[in-house]
Amino acid sequence: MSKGKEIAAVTAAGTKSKRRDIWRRFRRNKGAMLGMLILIVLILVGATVDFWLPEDWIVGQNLTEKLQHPSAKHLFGTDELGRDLFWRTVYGTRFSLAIGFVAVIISALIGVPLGAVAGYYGGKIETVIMRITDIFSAIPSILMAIAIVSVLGRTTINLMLAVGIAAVPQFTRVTRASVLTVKNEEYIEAARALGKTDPYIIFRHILPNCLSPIIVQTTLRVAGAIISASSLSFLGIGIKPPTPEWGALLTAGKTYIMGYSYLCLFPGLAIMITVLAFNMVGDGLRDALDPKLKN
Amino acid sequence: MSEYNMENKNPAEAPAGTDNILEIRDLTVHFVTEDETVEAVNDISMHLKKGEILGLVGETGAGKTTTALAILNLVPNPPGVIKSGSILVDGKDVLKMSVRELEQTRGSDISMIFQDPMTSLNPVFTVGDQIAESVMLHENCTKAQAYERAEEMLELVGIPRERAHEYPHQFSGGMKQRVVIAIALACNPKLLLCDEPTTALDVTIQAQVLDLMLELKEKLNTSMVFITHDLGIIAEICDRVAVMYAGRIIEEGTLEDVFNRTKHPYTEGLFNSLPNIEDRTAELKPIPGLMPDPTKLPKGCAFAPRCPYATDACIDTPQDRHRFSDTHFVLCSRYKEPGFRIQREEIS
Amino acid sequence: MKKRTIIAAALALAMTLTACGGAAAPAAPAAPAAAPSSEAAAPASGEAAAPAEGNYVDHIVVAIDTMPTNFEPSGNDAPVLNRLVYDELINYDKVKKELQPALATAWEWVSEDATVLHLDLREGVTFHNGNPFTAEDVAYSLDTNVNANIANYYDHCDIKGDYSVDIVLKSANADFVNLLTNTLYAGIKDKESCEADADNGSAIGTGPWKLDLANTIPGDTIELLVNADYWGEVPVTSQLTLRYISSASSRLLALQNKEVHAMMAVGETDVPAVQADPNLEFVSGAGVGPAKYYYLAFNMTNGAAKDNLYLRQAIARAINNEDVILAVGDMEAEASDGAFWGYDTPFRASASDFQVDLSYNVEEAKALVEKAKEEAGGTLPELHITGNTEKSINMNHILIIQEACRQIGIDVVIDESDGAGVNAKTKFDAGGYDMIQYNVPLETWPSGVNRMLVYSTGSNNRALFQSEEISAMLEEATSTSDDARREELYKQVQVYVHDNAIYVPAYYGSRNGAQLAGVEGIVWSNDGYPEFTYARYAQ
Amino acid sequence: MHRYIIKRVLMLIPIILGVSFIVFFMMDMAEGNALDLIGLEYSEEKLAELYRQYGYDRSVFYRYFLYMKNLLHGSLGQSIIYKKDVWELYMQRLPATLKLASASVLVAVVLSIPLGIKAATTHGSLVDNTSMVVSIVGLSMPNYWLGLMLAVLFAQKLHWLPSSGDLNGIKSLILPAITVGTGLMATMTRTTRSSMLDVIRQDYLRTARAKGVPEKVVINKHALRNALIPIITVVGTEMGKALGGAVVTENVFAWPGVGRLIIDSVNQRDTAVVTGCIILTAVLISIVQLIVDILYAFVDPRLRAQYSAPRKKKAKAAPPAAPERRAAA
Repeated sequence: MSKGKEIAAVTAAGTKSKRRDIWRRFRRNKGAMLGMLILIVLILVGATVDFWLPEDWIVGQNLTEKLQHPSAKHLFGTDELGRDLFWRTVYGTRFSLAIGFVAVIISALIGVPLGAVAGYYGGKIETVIMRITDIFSAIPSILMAIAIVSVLGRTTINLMLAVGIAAVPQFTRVTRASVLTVKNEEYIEAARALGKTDPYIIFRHILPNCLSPIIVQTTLRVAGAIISASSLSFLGIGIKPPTPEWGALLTAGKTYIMGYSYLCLFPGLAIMITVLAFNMVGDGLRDALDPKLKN
Repeated sequence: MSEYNMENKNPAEAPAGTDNILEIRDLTVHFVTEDETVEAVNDISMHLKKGEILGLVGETGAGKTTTALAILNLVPNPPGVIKSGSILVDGKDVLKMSVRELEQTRGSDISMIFQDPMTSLNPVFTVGDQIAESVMLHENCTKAQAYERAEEMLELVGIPRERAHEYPHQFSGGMKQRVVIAIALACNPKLLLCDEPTTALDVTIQAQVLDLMLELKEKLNTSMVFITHDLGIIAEICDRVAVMYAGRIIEEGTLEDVFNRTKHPYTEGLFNSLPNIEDRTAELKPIPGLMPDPTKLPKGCAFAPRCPYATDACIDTPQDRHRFSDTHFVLCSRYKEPGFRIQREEIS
Repeated sequence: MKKRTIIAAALALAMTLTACGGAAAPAAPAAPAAAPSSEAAAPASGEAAAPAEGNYVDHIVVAIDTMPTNFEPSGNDAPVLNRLVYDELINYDKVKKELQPALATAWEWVSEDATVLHLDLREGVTFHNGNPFTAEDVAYSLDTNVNANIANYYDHCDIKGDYSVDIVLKSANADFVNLLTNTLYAGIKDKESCEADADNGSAIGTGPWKLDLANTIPGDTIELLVNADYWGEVPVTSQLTLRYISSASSRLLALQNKEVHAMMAVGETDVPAVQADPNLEFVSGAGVGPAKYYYLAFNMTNGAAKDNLYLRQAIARAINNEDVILAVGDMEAEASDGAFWGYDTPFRASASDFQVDLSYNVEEAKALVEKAKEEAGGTLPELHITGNTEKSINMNHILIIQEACRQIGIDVVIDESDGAGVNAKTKFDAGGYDMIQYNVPLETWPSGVNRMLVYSTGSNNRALFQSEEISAMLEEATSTSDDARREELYKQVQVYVHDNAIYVPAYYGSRNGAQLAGVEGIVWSNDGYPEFTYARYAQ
Repeated sequence: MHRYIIKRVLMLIPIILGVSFIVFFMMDMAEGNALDLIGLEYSEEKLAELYRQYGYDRSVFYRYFLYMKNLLHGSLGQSIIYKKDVWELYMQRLPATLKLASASVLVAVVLSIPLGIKAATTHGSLVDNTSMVVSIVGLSMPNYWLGLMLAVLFAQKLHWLPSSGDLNGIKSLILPAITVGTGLMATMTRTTRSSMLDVIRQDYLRTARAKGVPEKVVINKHALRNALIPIITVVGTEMGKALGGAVVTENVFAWPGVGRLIIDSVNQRDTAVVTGCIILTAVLISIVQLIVDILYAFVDPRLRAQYSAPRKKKAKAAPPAAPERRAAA
């Protein structure tokens, strides 16, 4: 929210109506609104699930009820240790969302300043930063993440780091590109003429004005991060059991896919719906923030 | 199809003469989107004789370009919808043509020169190809012949023929507009629609391009609709003038009619807002206010809110057409009152 | 259950017999017959069998669960492949549980103790490249053998003639004859080709199948062509493909879809589906060959429970082995009775030998936890457990351990790892965990893997257990030829390991496979290394 | 143009150096090493000898030095696990990866570009909306999950297609190609559509129509040619990604490609294989990128002009980035 205030400070009058405009355009996009609704529900569930879901429902094993197909008692069926897949999937929301958000925050925190500096200063600094970015993006991101997790060990936070770091180049590129478009605007010249320091100009004037692509990128990247994290889990490099992260659920279910494909179906659907929601919101945001792009 | 039409239509006004290259009757074009309708062109009628140049004047958004596009039946749809009317070009209604006929008519019978030469040319094809394409489409000839013709056209508009192999980005703005003109004239069109062809150009280039167009028009005996908001250009080249405001033609007449015997308050406003070279101390008198929102046009005169002569009735009731001569009419209800005059003096 | 599968295996064997027209012995030629005659018999039987039995498909494809990466018989971790390409000196028949002559036709200890072993070698055997097999190749193969089980004992060979050799050991090992049978590391390779081609020379063996290196993709697909000059019975199938498919469900999918003719290791929960499918045949290896033993071990070098005997015992008593078996879904698994020893390995201790009762009892476990708390001075530490969690069977075992510990109030954190990670932790970084879940294929002779579990420098010593006393006992047990003394020593070690809850064994796993109905000749075994040599499929 | 290509090839050098450095050190920091893994049952003397041979008795810098020395001599080193030259290993896996990559890109291009064009030209129609919904769903599906579900349906239930491996020619290719292709198709449809939507509003199309150019030609010649740059960018990027080995898909379908080799080698800590394969992948991706850049020049004369003027700022030569993106997986 404070960033929002900064925009207001910089982009003279009419910001409020501009924001209302954005909201109006966003609201008109049915897909985006649906996505947002799903996200709100998911975030609410993810944020509160710790308080109302008894631990026993999630990790409590009941071997007499193992591998039961979906029924009224167990909506999504039970897994090989007799744990209810529905509640595990619900609880998994927390981890999957957290991984998505934290990973993206990590990549934004590293990538955006790097991109801003590269775009603002240009010259040698830019060359160095962009070459390093090139090198990092020459390594396929999933392999990058695998390597990072192998090095740092398999903890949730390392998984977030791995997924986050692998996505840094994208943020650097996007930020640099949009900084390049605003850096020669007159109000930047004016700020420079007023003797403002470079960091001040970058953070107060430039970044707030290229937020749109970064916000869009962030939303879409969360979706990407959730998929990446679950792919890592799928390859066996994911999160610590018995944590019911969706990718981990899916991986566990993969073993039983022949006879019990529901074990794969539901966590997969959960991932898909969440990612879909993020993608729809991302698309909606892009169209709303940058109406040129639509029609 | 408003009430006004029924009452005020004057069938004699646009005689279906054979010497009319263009005849527009009751044309209405709206842009319809989900939550609003832009009334871009509202029930206009006009005609153009062979060899004539009609100037179409008005502010941005008055509906000039839409009218021109409608003549080509090129109003983007959606959102554009031609609600009613007919457009006869050389006796054939373009609005009723099949796709095939339309494609044959466009570029050969009717051509158009667009406002911004910078964006009117396809950046990925050579200018020669772009001119030749038009020739290929409308004339029965080989590729080589078409290209030859394209080179000739380039020379005609004053560009060395060798440059036919170059791409648009290698040309300056004025040169590009010459290319656009070459494309438009490549197949000797009967009717040329010029949509502010010089607006985007430097003043010196403007003059060159205008001269070129006039010269070519003479050479090829083309009729022209010349859209501009520059009254100076109108005075220089046009035979007749139509003034548009909010999608309606509010005054139409010969050049003398409109310039020297101005009748409509809006036209008067346009002249008043020009600087006067003879009297540099004279104050510029811009028209107060802005064009009305085209999605919410009033029932009556759209100009009334800005009009110094307007009465309450002007706002509520549709305008009346008032005819001063065979060639000159205005759309203004105040002329119903005998003795109503606007301030601008007649220059004889 | 076990009985039934043995019968099945016997049946399979009988079928093999009929297939080769009774001319030669089943899995490997048993008769230490004179070389020329055997050479004459083998091709003859092959030719006689094929037309008689008629229509077997030329090409068999098998889905395997371990990745064959390289072609060095002593260092590639791929017994499945080795069994096809190489011959051992002596063959161990898993089904009959007896030693049979292979490249060596006869063997005997020629020294007082078990330090010099004399071998008579089979004559007339050629390698896939046509080179003759001689004592030079035996010496070379043993000299270059990288496996600790051989290299730690083997000193050198005294070549007595082309087909006669004495193997001299550094220290006595009564089990050495058994070690020479191991398909994991005792294959014989061609000296000449190895010296000529450092990369692929060791891909040349004397076995019934030749590697088709041109079409082989290491780590994915191994292509084999039948060795028509094989000294034993020549398989009727002419081409064999091993495909590495890591996930059990994908292997089954490939089998159901008839992309492969047989698969190793059916996923635990897929067993009923396979059994119900009329097109498929479920085959268990139970009873054939040594079983894998699944266990929990405490880190005795630097783990949090190393000094707290009660804590270890409490955890041991909290785990219900039946639960573990249920959770991993291994239907033919056999729960452990506490002894850490192969179930068909001699010198096995039994429940009556143990001094302490560590059987499943939650109440007792809770009482032990209280004692453990006292010992620890109030609170118990959080315990970290690791293991190769990439395999769900391990993961589920770990989850049961975690849950069992939770029941008695001990928090357990799972540190996921993979094969490489676990190896690094146990062998080279010494620890970084308090508990480890793992498994070990316990052999039928005691001086191999069994000993490595508690021997101080043993490769399988995941408990990182260091005791000079125990190591000395093991050394003595290995070198002595006195069986009574061996039994006494080995039992003492087992009792010590059990009573101190160093290793908490859970169950002997069963290994299985599945094949299309009509596939014959595969010897399925419990060590996870079925023999595909004579696999065939009637059209 | 030649100078440009030479410059691009030279730019590979820092990338190779950087990639090798990062990957090598990362692999080294991972728990365990390949020798420990294969050497579990090895005798201590043999293991010590191997440690010496591969430089594991010395620091990682020494090993990196050895590796780079080999690299300078044109060798990518020797795999510890496979006991084989890395180049040879890579070349054994490359055909499968190439096959999968080109099949999926081809399928995606053939289907998605016409669909994207149709969606853009009938903006707001049923076709447009449906294609957008389908492609956003396609974009949101984790592809390993899609692969699993396809395998269950087409191999297990229907027995139509093989579920794994690359032994049955074109049939083996279908499921993996669909799995990889679905995501690509979604991305490409969206890119084509939005790029066409941008172009479709351009004045020069109006010029073309005013010339009497038939609508089909206007779209397929005048508009498409201008919309191609972002489409080519995406095709290039996705082709590059696919060449790096569709790691996850290759795993699901036991496809003998480079991606699976790399991931297996990561698990086995086979540093030389991982480093070598990633270097080769980076080189391959750079080559694809170069081809894409050269294609730009063919498609757009404005960019052609920039390539031939090597002194111009590089930033300008960088073509407009594709507006679409995909999840990293």
